[in-house]
Amino acid sequence: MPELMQFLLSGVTVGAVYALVALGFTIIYNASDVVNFAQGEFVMLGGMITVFAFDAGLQLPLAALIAIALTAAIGVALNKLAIEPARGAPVVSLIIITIGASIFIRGVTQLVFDKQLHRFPAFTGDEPIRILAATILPQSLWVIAGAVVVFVALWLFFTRTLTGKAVLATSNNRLAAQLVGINTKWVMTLSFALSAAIGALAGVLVTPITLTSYDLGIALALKGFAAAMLGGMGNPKGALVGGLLLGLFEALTAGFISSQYKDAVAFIVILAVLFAMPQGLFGRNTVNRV
Amino acid sequence: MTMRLTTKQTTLLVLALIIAATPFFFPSAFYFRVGSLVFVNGVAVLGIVILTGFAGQISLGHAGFAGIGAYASALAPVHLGLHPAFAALLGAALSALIAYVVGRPILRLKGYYLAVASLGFGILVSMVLSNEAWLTGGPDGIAVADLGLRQALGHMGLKLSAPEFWYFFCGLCLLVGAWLALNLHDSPTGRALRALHGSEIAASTVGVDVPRAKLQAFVISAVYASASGSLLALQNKFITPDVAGYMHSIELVTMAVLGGAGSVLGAIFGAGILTLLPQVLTVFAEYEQVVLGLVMMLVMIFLREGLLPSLMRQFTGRGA
Amino acid sequence: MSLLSVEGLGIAFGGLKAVDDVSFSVNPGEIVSVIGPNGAGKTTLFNMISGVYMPRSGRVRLNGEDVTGYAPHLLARRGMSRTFQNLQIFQNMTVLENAIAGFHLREKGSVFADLFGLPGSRRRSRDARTGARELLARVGLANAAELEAGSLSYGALKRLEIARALALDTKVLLLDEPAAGCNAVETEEIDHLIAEVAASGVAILLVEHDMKMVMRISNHIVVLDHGVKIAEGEPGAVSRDPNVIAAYLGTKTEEPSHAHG
Amino acid sequence: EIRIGATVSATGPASFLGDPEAKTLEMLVEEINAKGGVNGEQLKLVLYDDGGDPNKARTFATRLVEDDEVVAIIGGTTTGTTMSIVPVAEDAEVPFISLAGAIEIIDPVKHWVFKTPHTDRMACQKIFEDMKKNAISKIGVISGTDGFGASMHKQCVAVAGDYGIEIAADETYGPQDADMTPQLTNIKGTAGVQAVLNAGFGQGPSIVTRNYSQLAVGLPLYQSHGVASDGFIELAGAKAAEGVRLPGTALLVAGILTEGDSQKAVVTDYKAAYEKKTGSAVSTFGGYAHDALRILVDAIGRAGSAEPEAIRDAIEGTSGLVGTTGVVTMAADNHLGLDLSAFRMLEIKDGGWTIIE
Amino acid sequence: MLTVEGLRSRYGRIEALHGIDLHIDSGEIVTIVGANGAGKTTLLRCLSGLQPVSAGQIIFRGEALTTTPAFKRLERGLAQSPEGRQIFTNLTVEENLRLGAFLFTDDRVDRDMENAFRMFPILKEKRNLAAGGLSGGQQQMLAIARALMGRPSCLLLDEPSMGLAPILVQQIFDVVRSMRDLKVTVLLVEQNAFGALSVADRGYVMETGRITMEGPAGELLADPRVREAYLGI
Ligand SMILES: Nc1ncnc2c1ncn2[C@@H]1O[C@H](COP(=O)(O)OP(=O)(O)OP(=O)(O)O)[C@@H](O)[C@H]1O
Ligand SMILES: Nc1ncnc2c1ncn2[C@@H]1O[C@H](COP(=O)(O)OP(=O)(O)OP(=O)(O)O)[C@@H](O)[C@H]1O
Ligand SMILES: [Mg+2]
Ligand SMILES: [Mg+2]
Repeated sequence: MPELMQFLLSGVTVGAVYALVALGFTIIYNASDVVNFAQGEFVMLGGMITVFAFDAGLQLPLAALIAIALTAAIGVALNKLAIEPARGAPVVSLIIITIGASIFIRGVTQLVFDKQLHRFPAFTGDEPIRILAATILPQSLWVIAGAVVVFVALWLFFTRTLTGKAVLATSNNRLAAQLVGINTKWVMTLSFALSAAIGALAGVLVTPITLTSYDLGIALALKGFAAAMLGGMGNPKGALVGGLLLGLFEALTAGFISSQYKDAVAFIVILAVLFAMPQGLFGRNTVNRV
Repeated sequence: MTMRLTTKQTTLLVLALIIAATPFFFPSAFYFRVGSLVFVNGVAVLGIVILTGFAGQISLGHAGFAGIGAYASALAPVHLGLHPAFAALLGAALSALIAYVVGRPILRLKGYYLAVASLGFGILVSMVLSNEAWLTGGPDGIAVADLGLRQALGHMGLKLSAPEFWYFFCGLCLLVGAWLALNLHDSPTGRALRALHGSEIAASTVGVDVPRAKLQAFVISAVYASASGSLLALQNKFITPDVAGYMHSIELVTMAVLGGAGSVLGAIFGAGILTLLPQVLTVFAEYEQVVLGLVMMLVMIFLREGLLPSLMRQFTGRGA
Repeated sequence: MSLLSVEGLGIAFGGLKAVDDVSFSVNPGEIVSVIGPNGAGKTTLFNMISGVYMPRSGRVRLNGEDVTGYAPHLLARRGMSRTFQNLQIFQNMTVLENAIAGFHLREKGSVFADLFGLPGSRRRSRDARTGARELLARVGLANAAELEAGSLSYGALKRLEIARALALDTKVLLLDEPAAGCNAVETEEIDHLIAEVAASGVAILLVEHDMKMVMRISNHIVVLDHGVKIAEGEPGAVSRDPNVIAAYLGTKTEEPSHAHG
Repeated sequence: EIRIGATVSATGPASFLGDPEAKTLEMLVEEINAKGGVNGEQLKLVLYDDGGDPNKARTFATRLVEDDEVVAIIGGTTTGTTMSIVPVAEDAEVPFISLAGAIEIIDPVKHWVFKTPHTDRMACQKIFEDMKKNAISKIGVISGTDGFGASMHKQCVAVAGDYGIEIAADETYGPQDADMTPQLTNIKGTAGVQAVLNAGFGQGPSIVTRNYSQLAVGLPLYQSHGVASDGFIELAGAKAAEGVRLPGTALLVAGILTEGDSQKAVVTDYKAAYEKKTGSAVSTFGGYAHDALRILVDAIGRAGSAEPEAIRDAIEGTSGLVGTTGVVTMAADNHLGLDLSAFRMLEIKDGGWTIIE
Repeated sequence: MLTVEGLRSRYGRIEALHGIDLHIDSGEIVTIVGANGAGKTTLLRCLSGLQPVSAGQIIFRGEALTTTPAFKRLERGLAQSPEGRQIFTNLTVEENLRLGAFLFTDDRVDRDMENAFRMFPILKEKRNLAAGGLSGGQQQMLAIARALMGRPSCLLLDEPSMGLAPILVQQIFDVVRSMRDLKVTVLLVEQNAFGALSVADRGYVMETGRITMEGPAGELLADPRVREAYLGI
């Protein structure tokens, strides 16, 4: 069935986009238990800054690098100016802060840049690649590769490095983390820088496919959030698998059932999964003895 | 008699005074319109106070119930021949029923997992509202019948313009809603909700049926949201699926948290601020989003319990 | 017939048998202590009895009724309450409200009565409030009633938990290390409180590492080690049991000997 | 001073439409005032951004009539916002010129309500005419689920029969979707489909176009007037967009209009002024705002008064007014005043627009 | 080694410490006894930097520590086993211990960990399990072991014997005693006043935010007021 193959390729393409966004959530979440609703804006910034740097005549790789660095800096600023001062606030307050931040970033972007749609050329052309009677754009392969690389890097970071453990310790028990000598402020700074950089990288990779504009962040953040929860928040494996699954559900539903209700079906599947596994597919099962 | 009772009475008194007195400063009907929107949002936000402030459960899909209330008010008069007022009641009943059915499975989830599940529910509702155009008119919306109460009052000699009528009517609804929420706060049920917010396991060992209590909070808050949606639809005489949208859900939660999710007056205050802000910010429309984002961040950073409770604490040394 | 009886209770986490085939019973007015080394399975046993964990094997009977695996609130309705080793305080409420919450079963009514503030609902709230104040006085927290619960010291929270558990119309009370974090004098106060409650006909199951206290107030002692019951009997007999001394008590050099009994 | 009110969706999901509208209104009012205003009076534009929220739009409309005391309202970027402004305008008896597409806005005619864009139905008719000309009778439709796409979809389904066209495949996509290949694969796989029509605006149509070329569907692809801007070719990529047809306005092809074209002067002027002022390309939507203001100013001029009632009557009497969308002639039973001839069938060739009539 | 002068600290508007003066010499074992709510935990939190100080000074090895952030104090040699254990419940036992030595990457980390396992064999058994699953007493052992992993020169213990079986209580006091040989200074807060005063060199008695008595441990142990109020004799 060539259709099925095409649906799968589409699902993987979209899924990889979601996975990249979801992976961006993991670090900040792991450091602070906060789902950063401004993550979508990092993706948007990655795309927008690259577009404008590229249009200003820079080489694409250089433009992308600048975008990632700038976005990371913005992430750090967000932490220093908004998250760090609110330390100890309840999680809902932190959610509102990140939503506020996302509105703010959107507002500034629209002033600094514009409200138009933009894109820059795909890295390796637009000639579709044929796989078993179906096709995929080369840029999709870049996105998929990006998701896999980020996943592996994060997985190694959290399982193999002491810094990764320090990040986990910080969210698990901030007081105790300080007692063992972890500079929790620095951990937070690092986490925001990394998360923002991953977001920006996602933006750079996906813009040739999805296009970008100042208000692209909300939709991506929502889907990325859903994907991350499906997989289990905080686990890079969950983000990758959750993203890919979500993309596949959508594509298969659009292909076989109804394109109108593809998002609905995707959400129903998420609800069903959470019903059976309240922590998502790979979520950590927190043990809290009483 | 006790401290608590006075808190409740003061809250209601303050609210009633605000509703009754501010119109004296209104230079035009536009202000009545904005005021009534504050109250409409306030009603929905009270639901969030009960669900999030009392019981500690996050919902990012509550606008879905507002959508159900709004569309019930729009559709039932046309298809079932109901009077709009009964249509709104039907909407509330329907919302309660749906909340009851949906709440059971999703309230087993905690924190962000609950957030994403409720988000999914909200999206589902708004998707149905915009996809089933044959019934709902699709994304472009649908007209809503007139409530008729204003005319009825007119016949009885109380002549109000539409904005005036809606201002006072919504104000009254808000007062009733606030009264109920305040009653709940210090009642056994309210304490059970706040207890499970603190520790589910301890709540259940003192005999609180935790799933049931959560469900009660969810259903009650759904009815509030539904009522708010109905009021909006009836007042605007026109409704679009935006009422059920994700942004509206977020807005409701933001209003509650900004004002102080645990406090009835605080949350209404939050609804007021967020409803008025866009009207104030029109002077620098370009910067509206920037300012809105900044306000949200600054309030949460410097007044982390929400505007009102934090300010009260500043003045009196204790929370509201 | 005993009020609470536990028959062959067992549970495992991963490969570990945390509790294995434990049986005993508690009568009204009796204080039964469960002792044993850290990790012996005492808290786990409590968690199974009180419906927090589902036992893998065995039965829990309350007043003859099989209540194995019942949710905690169902057990509460049947007169069981407990305190926690890892404190479970309603941090978002005042001390008084924490205690009132203990009266939930007695004060609860229909949601509608509560929403509309009907007289019945108000009266029940008032009664609970009065009862709660009395209880706080009993555990020595009368002055802290209006404070936020989060601001109490550890020992005070411990006592607040006891007050909350007593608020239920308790028939069986499970206390998990009630005296942890209290000094000798405070411990003695808790002793008296427990003895008093038992004297009123409540069956008490106690986990405690303070041997002075255990020896002083227990009618019967059950000793666990590695999830298995290794000894059982009168305080005097148990404390002389060489197995118990080896596994749990050690040679006592730190305790002032004259403080015994 | 004559106060004119406007509420458009300069931000939010419809900012793609509302942003050029807002900029156009500001630019033109400035221009008109610089030239001495209307009837010797300066215009004052009170402009609000409703963010695409119908509820907000209604509040702003109330504010315009109650607080700002404007003599007329322009706006309602989307049908949803328009429909919630309508009752306010009707109640307050203030003329209202909408910038949204749906036919319901002016059909049935409402005393105080006008609009400038062609209706969605007209876009469908124009496209179907062209299909008929090319002997196409069985098509696949893919539309966005937003207001624009859904509304146009509805109209196209309604009039397809008139042109003997059968819609054999019917798919949708969300406004922010990243890949439409499953839907297009299904359309491609539907037996007998001779052409595909995409109703939508924003990034959707660009992605559809790119996916369409990726899948090598090989059938004619029709887009709607929702994508009519130069940006579309750039976003979709000139190669993928090659051969795409759509009903557009004169504005889009200002440069290649014949010298005799009645709209040439108007569109060329507007295009030049807009692009100079904002640095971005004109779009059909800015044109709608342009026409609305022109109609209003023309009416105030003819009425010789800034009384709402007089303005309304004058708007209804608009005749032969050359706008960017077409030549407008209103009547008591026609509050739009455009016909199909205002649309031009365009095709993208070699990365640029050509007129194919 | 550690000197505290006029230390005050508050929770919001309520002051919990009203000017504490105390000093500990190098290698000394000092204990603080006091009733529930006396402010012992608050004092230790001030020392380890978890709690802001509103007035007064903390001087550690000749340097002012008062405003040093908490995470830098371990670098200076100050480790705490806090009240409520505060272990990393989502991490494994081994990860908890490894993080205790967060500042170090040398080989000694492994040796220290082996020592910890020798001290508390149960931790070795559970090394790969999430620490949140441990029993109360096991968590307490982990908290103490983790503090030791930080190679402190001064160890702050907040009720280390709480929740431990008698046999382990003895062991904990043995550990405290052994600190003397390792030249580690210990500040011990205990409800088991008898045990604490038996191992300590000196002791302080705290009541509602003030030091009310101090002296050599033996003297305090013999003091009738102490015996009545804290030993229950
Ligand atoms: N949820 C769980 N997950 C994993 N292991 C568990 C869990 N609950 C208990 N255990 C294990 O079961 C054993 C018994 O634990 P329990 O808490 O019952 O001991 P305890 O007798 O109460 O000890 P303590 O005196 O230290 O409180 C321990 O080894 C513990 O690690
Ligand atoms: N987070 C807090 N907010 C407000 N007050 C607090 C807080 N924590 C402690 N207190 C108050 O500070 C005082 C000292 O408490 P602290 O915990 O230091 O006592 P403690 O001596 O350690 O008691 P315990 O032996 O019970 O642990 C007490 O009155 C307590 O109520
Ligand atoms: Mg235990
Ligand atoms: Mg303490």
